[in-house]
Amino acid sequence: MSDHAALNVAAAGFDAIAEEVSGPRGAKPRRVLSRRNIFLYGTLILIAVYYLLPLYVMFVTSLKGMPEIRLGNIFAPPVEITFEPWVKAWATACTGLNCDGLSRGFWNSVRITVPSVIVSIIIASVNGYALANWRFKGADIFFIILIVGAFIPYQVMIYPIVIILREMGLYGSLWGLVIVHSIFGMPILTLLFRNYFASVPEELFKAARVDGAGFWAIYFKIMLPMALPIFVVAIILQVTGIWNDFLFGVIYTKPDTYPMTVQLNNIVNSVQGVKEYNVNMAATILTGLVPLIVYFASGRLFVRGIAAGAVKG
Amino acid sequence: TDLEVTHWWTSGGEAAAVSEFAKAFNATGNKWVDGAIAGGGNTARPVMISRITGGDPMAATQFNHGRQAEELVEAGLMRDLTDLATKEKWAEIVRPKSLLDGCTLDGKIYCAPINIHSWQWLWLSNKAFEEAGVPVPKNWDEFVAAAPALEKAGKIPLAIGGQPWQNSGAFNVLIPAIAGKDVFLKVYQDKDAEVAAGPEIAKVFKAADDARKMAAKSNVQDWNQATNLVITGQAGGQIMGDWAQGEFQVAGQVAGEDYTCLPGLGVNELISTDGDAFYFPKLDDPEKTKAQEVLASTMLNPKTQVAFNLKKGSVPVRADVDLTAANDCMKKGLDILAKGNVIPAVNQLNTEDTNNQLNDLFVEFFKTPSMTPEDAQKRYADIIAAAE
Amino acid sequence: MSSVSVKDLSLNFGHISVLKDLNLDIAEGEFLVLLGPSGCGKSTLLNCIAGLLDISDGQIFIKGKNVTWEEPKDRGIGMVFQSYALYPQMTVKGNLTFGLKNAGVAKDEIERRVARTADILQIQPLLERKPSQLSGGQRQRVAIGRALVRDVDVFLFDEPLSNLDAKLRSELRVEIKRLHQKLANTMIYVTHDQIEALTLADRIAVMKGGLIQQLDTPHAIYNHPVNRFVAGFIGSPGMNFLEGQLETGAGAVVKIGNMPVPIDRYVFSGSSQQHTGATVLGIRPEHIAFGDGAGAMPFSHEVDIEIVEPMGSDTLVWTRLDGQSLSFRVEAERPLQAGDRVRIGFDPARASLFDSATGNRI
Amino acid sequence: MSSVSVKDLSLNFGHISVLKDLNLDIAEGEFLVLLGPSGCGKSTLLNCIAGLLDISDGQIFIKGKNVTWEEPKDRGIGMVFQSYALYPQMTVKGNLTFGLKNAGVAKDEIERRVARTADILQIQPLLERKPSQLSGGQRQRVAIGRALVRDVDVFLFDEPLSNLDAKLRSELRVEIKRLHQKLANTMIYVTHDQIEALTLADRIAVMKGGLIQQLDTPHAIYNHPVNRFVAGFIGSPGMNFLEGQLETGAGAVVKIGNMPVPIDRYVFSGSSQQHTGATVLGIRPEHIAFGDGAGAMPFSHEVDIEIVEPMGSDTLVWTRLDGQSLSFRVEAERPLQAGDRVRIGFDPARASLFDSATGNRI
Amino acid sequence: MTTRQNGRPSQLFRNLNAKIASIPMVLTALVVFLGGTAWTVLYSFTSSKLLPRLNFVGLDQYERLWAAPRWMTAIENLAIYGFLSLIFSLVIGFLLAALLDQKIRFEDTFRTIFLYPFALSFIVTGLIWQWLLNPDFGFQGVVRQLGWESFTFNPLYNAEIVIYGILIAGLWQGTGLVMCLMLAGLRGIDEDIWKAARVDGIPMWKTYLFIVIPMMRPVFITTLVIIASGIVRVYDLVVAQTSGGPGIASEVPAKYVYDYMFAAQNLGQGFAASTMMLLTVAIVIVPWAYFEFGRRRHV
Ligand SMILES: Nc1ncnc2c1ncn2[C@@H]1O[C@H](COP(=O)(O)OP(=O)(O)OP(=O)(O)O)[C@@H](O)[C@H]1O
Ligand SMILES: Nc1ncnc2c1ncn2[C@@H]1O[C@H](COP(=O)(O)OP(=O)(O)OP(=O)(O)O)[C@@H](O)[C@H]1O
Ligand SMILES: [Mg+2]
Ligand SMILES: [Mg+2]
Repeated sequence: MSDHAALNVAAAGFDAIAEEVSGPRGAKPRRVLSRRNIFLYGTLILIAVYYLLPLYVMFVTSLKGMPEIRLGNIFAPPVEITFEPWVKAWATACTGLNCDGLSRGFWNSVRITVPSVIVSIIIASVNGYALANWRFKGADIFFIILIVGAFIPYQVMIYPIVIILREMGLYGSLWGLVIVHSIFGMPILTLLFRNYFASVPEELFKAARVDGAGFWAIYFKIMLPMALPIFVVAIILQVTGIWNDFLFGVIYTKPDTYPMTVQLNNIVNSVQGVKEYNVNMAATILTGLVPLIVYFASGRLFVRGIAAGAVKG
Repeated sequence: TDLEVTHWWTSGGEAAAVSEFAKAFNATGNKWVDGAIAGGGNTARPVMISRITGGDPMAATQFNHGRQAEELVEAGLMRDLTDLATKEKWAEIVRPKSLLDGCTLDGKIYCAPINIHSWQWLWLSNKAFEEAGVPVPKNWDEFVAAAPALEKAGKIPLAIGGQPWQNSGAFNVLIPAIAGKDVFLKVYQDKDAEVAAGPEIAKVFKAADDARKMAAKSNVQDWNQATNLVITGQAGGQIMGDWAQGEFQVAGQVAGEDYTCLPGLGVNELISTDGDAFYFPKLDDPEKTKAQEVLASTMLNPKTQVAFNLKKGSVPVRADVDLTAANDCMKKGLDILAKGNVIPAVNQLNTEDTNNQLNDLFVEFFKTPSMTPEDAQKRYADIIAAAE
Repeated sequence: MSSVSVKDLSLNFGHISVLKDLNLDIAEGEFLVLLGPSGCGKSTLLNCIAGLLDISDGQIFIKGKNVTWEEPKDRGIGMVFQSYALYPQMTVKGNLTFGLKNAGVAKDEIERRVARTADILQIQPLLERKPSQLSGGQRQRVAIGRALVRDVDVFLFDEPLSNLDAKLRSELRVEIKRLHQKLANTMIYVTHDQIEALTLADRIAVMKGGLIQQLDTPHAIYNHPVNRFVAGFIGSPGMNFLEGQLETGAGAVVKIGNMPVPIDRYVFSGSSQQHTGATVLGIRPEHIAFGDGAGAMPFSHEVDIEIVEPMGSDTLVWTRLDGQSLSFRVEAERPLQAGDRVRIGFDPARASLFDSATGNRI
Repeated sequence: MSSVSVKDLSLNFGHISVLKDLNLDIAEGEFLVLLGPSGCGKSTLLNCIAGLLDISDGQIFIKGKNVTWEEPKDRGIGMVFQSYALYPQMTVKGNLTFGLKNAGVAKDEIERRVARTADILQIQPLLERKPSQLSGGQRQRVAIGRALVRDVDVFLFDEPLSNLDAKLRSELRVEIKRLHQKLANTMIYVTHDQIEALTLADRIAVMKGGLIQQLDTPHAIYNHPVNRFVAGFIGSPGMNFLEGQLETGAGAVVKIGNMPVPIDRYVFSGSSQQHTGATVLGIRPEHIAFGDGAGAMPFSHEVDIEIVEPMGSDTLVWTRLDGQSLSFRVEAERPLQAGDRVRIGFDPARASLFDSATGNRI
Repeated sequence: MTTRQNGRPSQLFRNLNAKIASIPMVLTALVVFLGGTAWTVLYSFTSSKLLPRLNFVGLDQYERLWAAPRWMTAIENLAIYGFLSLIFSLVIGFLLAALLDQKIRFEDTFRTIFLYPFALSFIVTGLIWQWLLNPDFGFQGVVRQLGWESFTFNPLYNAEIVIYGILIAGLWQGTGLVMCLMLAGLRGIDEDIWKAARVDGIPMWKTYLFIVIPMMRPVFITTLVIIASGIVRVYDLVVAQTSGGPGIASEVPAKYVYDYMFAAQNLGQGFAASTMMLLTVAIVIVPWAYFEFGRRRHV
């Protein structure tokens, strides 16, 4: 070290020594109960309570007997826990002559949801990929129509779709329903995938083309393996969306194949005397369980995927 | 053979009645696949229509007969039951004749009427009046007069569910009761807007105004929840069709003892002949087509008719059955029917479109205290004027 | 036969014309650098040659074959991208073999080529790694390997070094040069770094606004830029430009302020008679003499030093001449300080003169 | 009194210790450059000084005041960020005044300061534009303006030029230097570009792995690097390193292969006697003589030219000595070609010797 | 143009695979969305009842539509609900995101709590809130049980405020997603901007308000599209919670469409109503979509 520098250090050292005794040192102290923290966590906890309250009430109610519900407070925990409403909701609640609760609908829902999710995501991801990377002439027009289509109330489309499916001879089959779900999932999913693939460096795509990969090879070998986050988002959105669907489920299926939501509707709306709130709540929770589990299990991936795909307009 | 039958009968009494059909049909060696859709006709009908037009029809489906299924029949989607009807002589056994007329288009029969329903009933809770310390009313006016006492006792004088059809239904019951059969026919059959705007109907609106005041506190949606209020004595009465009787029955109540029924609101003892009917969409499968016939004839079978209608609270469509098991109220109805004091059903006179407009109007009227009867009447007359 | 040849190439994006009637011939084994500022169309031109962009007009020949409408894979090219563009989910080996597998090359042939490529680039130990496990320089090497393994005649490089830090950049630059000497393939190399261009190129095409401004050897471009843009773009520290008046006649001079710079030894590109009036004199910092040698120069003057920039190996000194900023280079050891007054001079024969209005060399 | 003083500063991110017991004193008006490879903790140190990161241990003084726990705005600093970090939806003027308005500075005072700042940086014509309407260089100037307008004593720059192209970078470098001469504020400047460091700094702190390796003037760092890391990091083209054996005794030599390089004129930092064995000899390319002068050097040898890299102003030539790569610089005009055999030589007094094991200077 | 004859292949077959792969999208866009819409518009000029029939009646259906008090109520409700739900979702969603962005502990937990309602369908949401807002068992009942007899919070049975009751449920369900989008947006903001603002001494709220929010424009737009498309289609929630009641106080356009198409068996009227909805959407969306997706190209 040169002398010049050494001198500087020495001189500065003297100044500092005096201050060192009194002045603050090290990390700025952070009180756990600072005003900021109290405000921050207080607010968060309050809001969290608000968001959790309905779930709590549903759960508590589903464990009570009807007399307790009629007399008691909806927020009070059950005095006497009974699982009967759950059993009834799952296995014995009646709609018309069918008294097997939601149980049958569960597997129907699975049978509907799985192929619908798969097909709709495949279609949308290929669309998004074609739009983002292969921009052929006029592609954007179709995309705009698709986006505007996201605003069309489903009900309006029931008739045209009935006609289209009838003409295709698919009405009433599982594949008809899969197509319907693919159609209505297409706008948002395509938007997600398109944005995501547009954010993949274009050079990668070019490199693959120079390497002689065609449309499908690039899709399967290059794009798909990189699109995991956005696939997670798409799967979550579709699983919940399709699982929760009532309208198409009821119109495009038969009693044997009614999804859970239709049976939920039947249980909740088949009022026999008084409303059995406890059974309704149990049925509601049971129906919502799959999407809820999906969310609780993959919330973190969802946020990451959203960040990757949705935000870039 | 399995036949899928769709309907929207999911309340306690209704479900019990349907099971009679199913039992009878299953006894023929076929199988009834129940396709109940809860939430009432408005939820179920789009499903039925979509499936029929979509080319994946069920084997049989409930419709209110009348004009609801007309276009489906015209489009050739429904099965012609004329052969069966001739063979089983429906024309002779079904009464009143208007029921079969509702199923007939161009001389062909397309549906099987299964019951006679009438709307014009006031159901009263004896317990409620007892607790309020007033005698059980004998007619509408007494009922209105008793309302303050009921209210004082902490009861809802009149229970009406929030669904639109219940509100317009109550009004349509008030018309023949307050203004008489002629006015009713002028308005709904002849679509006479002048009468609709006239003083007779104004009186009906006055009564409806009373009704909505009495019903101000009823916070339920479904008709059977409203009925339940009467059954439990929380409400004084309810204007509802005879199907309400099924609920009283399921609750183990006895007519005359626990509850009182006043046909025609105790003023004009008239009843309408609404009814339910089953339609049979055309199917490709010949097995099923054959089974459809079995189902139709099962439904009209005398034994099934009795069993079904007793549970449903309605009147059988055939006169040649034994109804000794019928209760007090049903007997009253049968009496009136025998006397011929019948009026056509509103459903048969109006298109669903008009009915729906009436629903909109009356649900608004009943739930909007600030809407004057005069305003409502003006809109009422407009709807009648525009109706086909 | 030229290896790559571009005829009257035009390319528009919508209404924006990015390349305009461009012509370019590249000889077999030549190392051509496309140099120019950002947005001038270098990448676009490269992409046209590679077949990654559909051209609007013109033709492209590779090895004499018209490939204007061929697919990229059928053009016999290999390409290396700025961001490496390695397939992130494949191993290095997967990256190298992806194209070969697509082309249906036999298995043992693939192995052979991978081995040879890995050997040339010394990436054998990396073959099983994923790109994310590689350093920047290693990634770049793999990217080159991916082009190499395809066994093609023409290599296209799109700013392959610009994502690397200075140290690595200069190392890899040497490696690319070695590679070219070894393979003797045709290489087209895009950069906006003039040092890369000068060190690597056999010829440089300087581009601006979709046009080739000058296509020549590095030496010619450095010493005889055809216009002020090329002159300013090439060379770091940059050429000094002094505004002045050209006065021809007996003893032609450029007057910088009121200082006459005699230019009788300057070689005009056309005839000097054609030019008079506003002229820019360009002189590179290293062509300005200082101290003892300065007085001997045809032009010399005393100036005040404003800023001294030691750059390690040598020092750049900033001063003013007639109020116009001027820099010159001295050895690192000279003890100079801001405020010193020194004499500088230069030989106008080494300068370039440009027309003030058009910027063209005169 | 020192302007900025950092005492025993430590900073951990969780369990990762990024800065370790760091000490630094910066004099009033000094231009200090923090130089080091990516990830060495330069930005972290700067952020600690600015108060943007909570330190784990130690103290920070600015103008003698202990500011360890102060908010950034109260430290009397201005900061310029690599990505400019301009507020994109505000005009340039808005960007300049937003902080002042918040601090409640009077209106006419704001106007005065904006006018002065705009004047210094020559951005008056840009005041009403949005950042998106500015070029990179203009944005950078505005970013500097935002720090300037705060009227502070200490400026912190975090790689302010690294997003710009080479041309602009060298221009703005000069501007920053001018600015410092004009304002005479204390400036702390982070970069990983050694040219910037050498040209701008009064003193350079070379960092690596959260530690300051050497803190000294550019000249000292360039010519007397304390270890091999510093030696290699500074200088472009980089220093040549030749592995050899130090043999002391009568006429100390470093044996490169079997070539003895006499180092009797080399000034050891400690005593030469302490060292024998594996040693690295570092010599900068510009300190290698070539041709006529080479023979006169204490060490000289004949070598084959491998690669010639013309860089415009001069040319870099690559060769090998004892199989080890070696580069040297010659003037641009020398007509050299790969394959030529030439004699080179150097004066070991200008070389640096490092211990092979520790890398430290001996 | 000699080169044109030089074997430029037909444009139709370039990128053929891409075009083939896009067939589902093209069919959906053209046949379902465009075709379905055109079909709907066409039949809105007819007097179709249960089945679509081409007996044209001109603008009759529209005249009737705009004379219908229920339609007007529905429009008004949608306007109130749409406006408030847009504002509140954005504000609440952003505030939640901003809170979560403060480097807090348990961020994952809080985020999951705010997001989970989004997993539930509107039907379920409607049912829960119907129950919570039930005057006898719900909030009102509970508060009254605690002794405050005159407490009234009865939105679902009060025609004046019923739409706010629906809004509460809608916000509960939807803000989580908005929060997620906003959080992603916030995380995308250059860290240096925050530092610059801190050095400038700008308080946190001002930084958010004047610097960060304007920078998040694209996120807000994406969010807006998602919320808005949900609002226009709101149906299930209303049906589950109030069935449009009390009276017709909580009717919405989508329900009007549905009821007229299926319950009233007046397809023409339903189609006219949906055409009006589409028209409104198109006026707002098409120019935006064109601007946002049509012109900009990613390089
Ligand atoms: N897809 C595109 N659509 C419209 N304009 C484009 C597109 N791609 C490039 N351009 C424009 O074409 C011009 C040339 O772009 P190009 O990428 O070739 O520049 P470049 O010389 O490679 O620049 P850089 O050094 O920054 O890579 C630019 O002005 C750019 O804006
Ligand atoms: N928030 C953080 N959490 C954990 N580690 C961090 C964080 N910020 C920086 N680091 C680590 O601290 C080290 C120093 O980072 P710093 O940003 O100071 O490097 P730098 O010298 O500025 O590098 P560059 O030249 O790339 O900007 C790096 O290893 C980095 O990974
Ligand atoms: Mg480029
Ligand atoms: Mg940094």
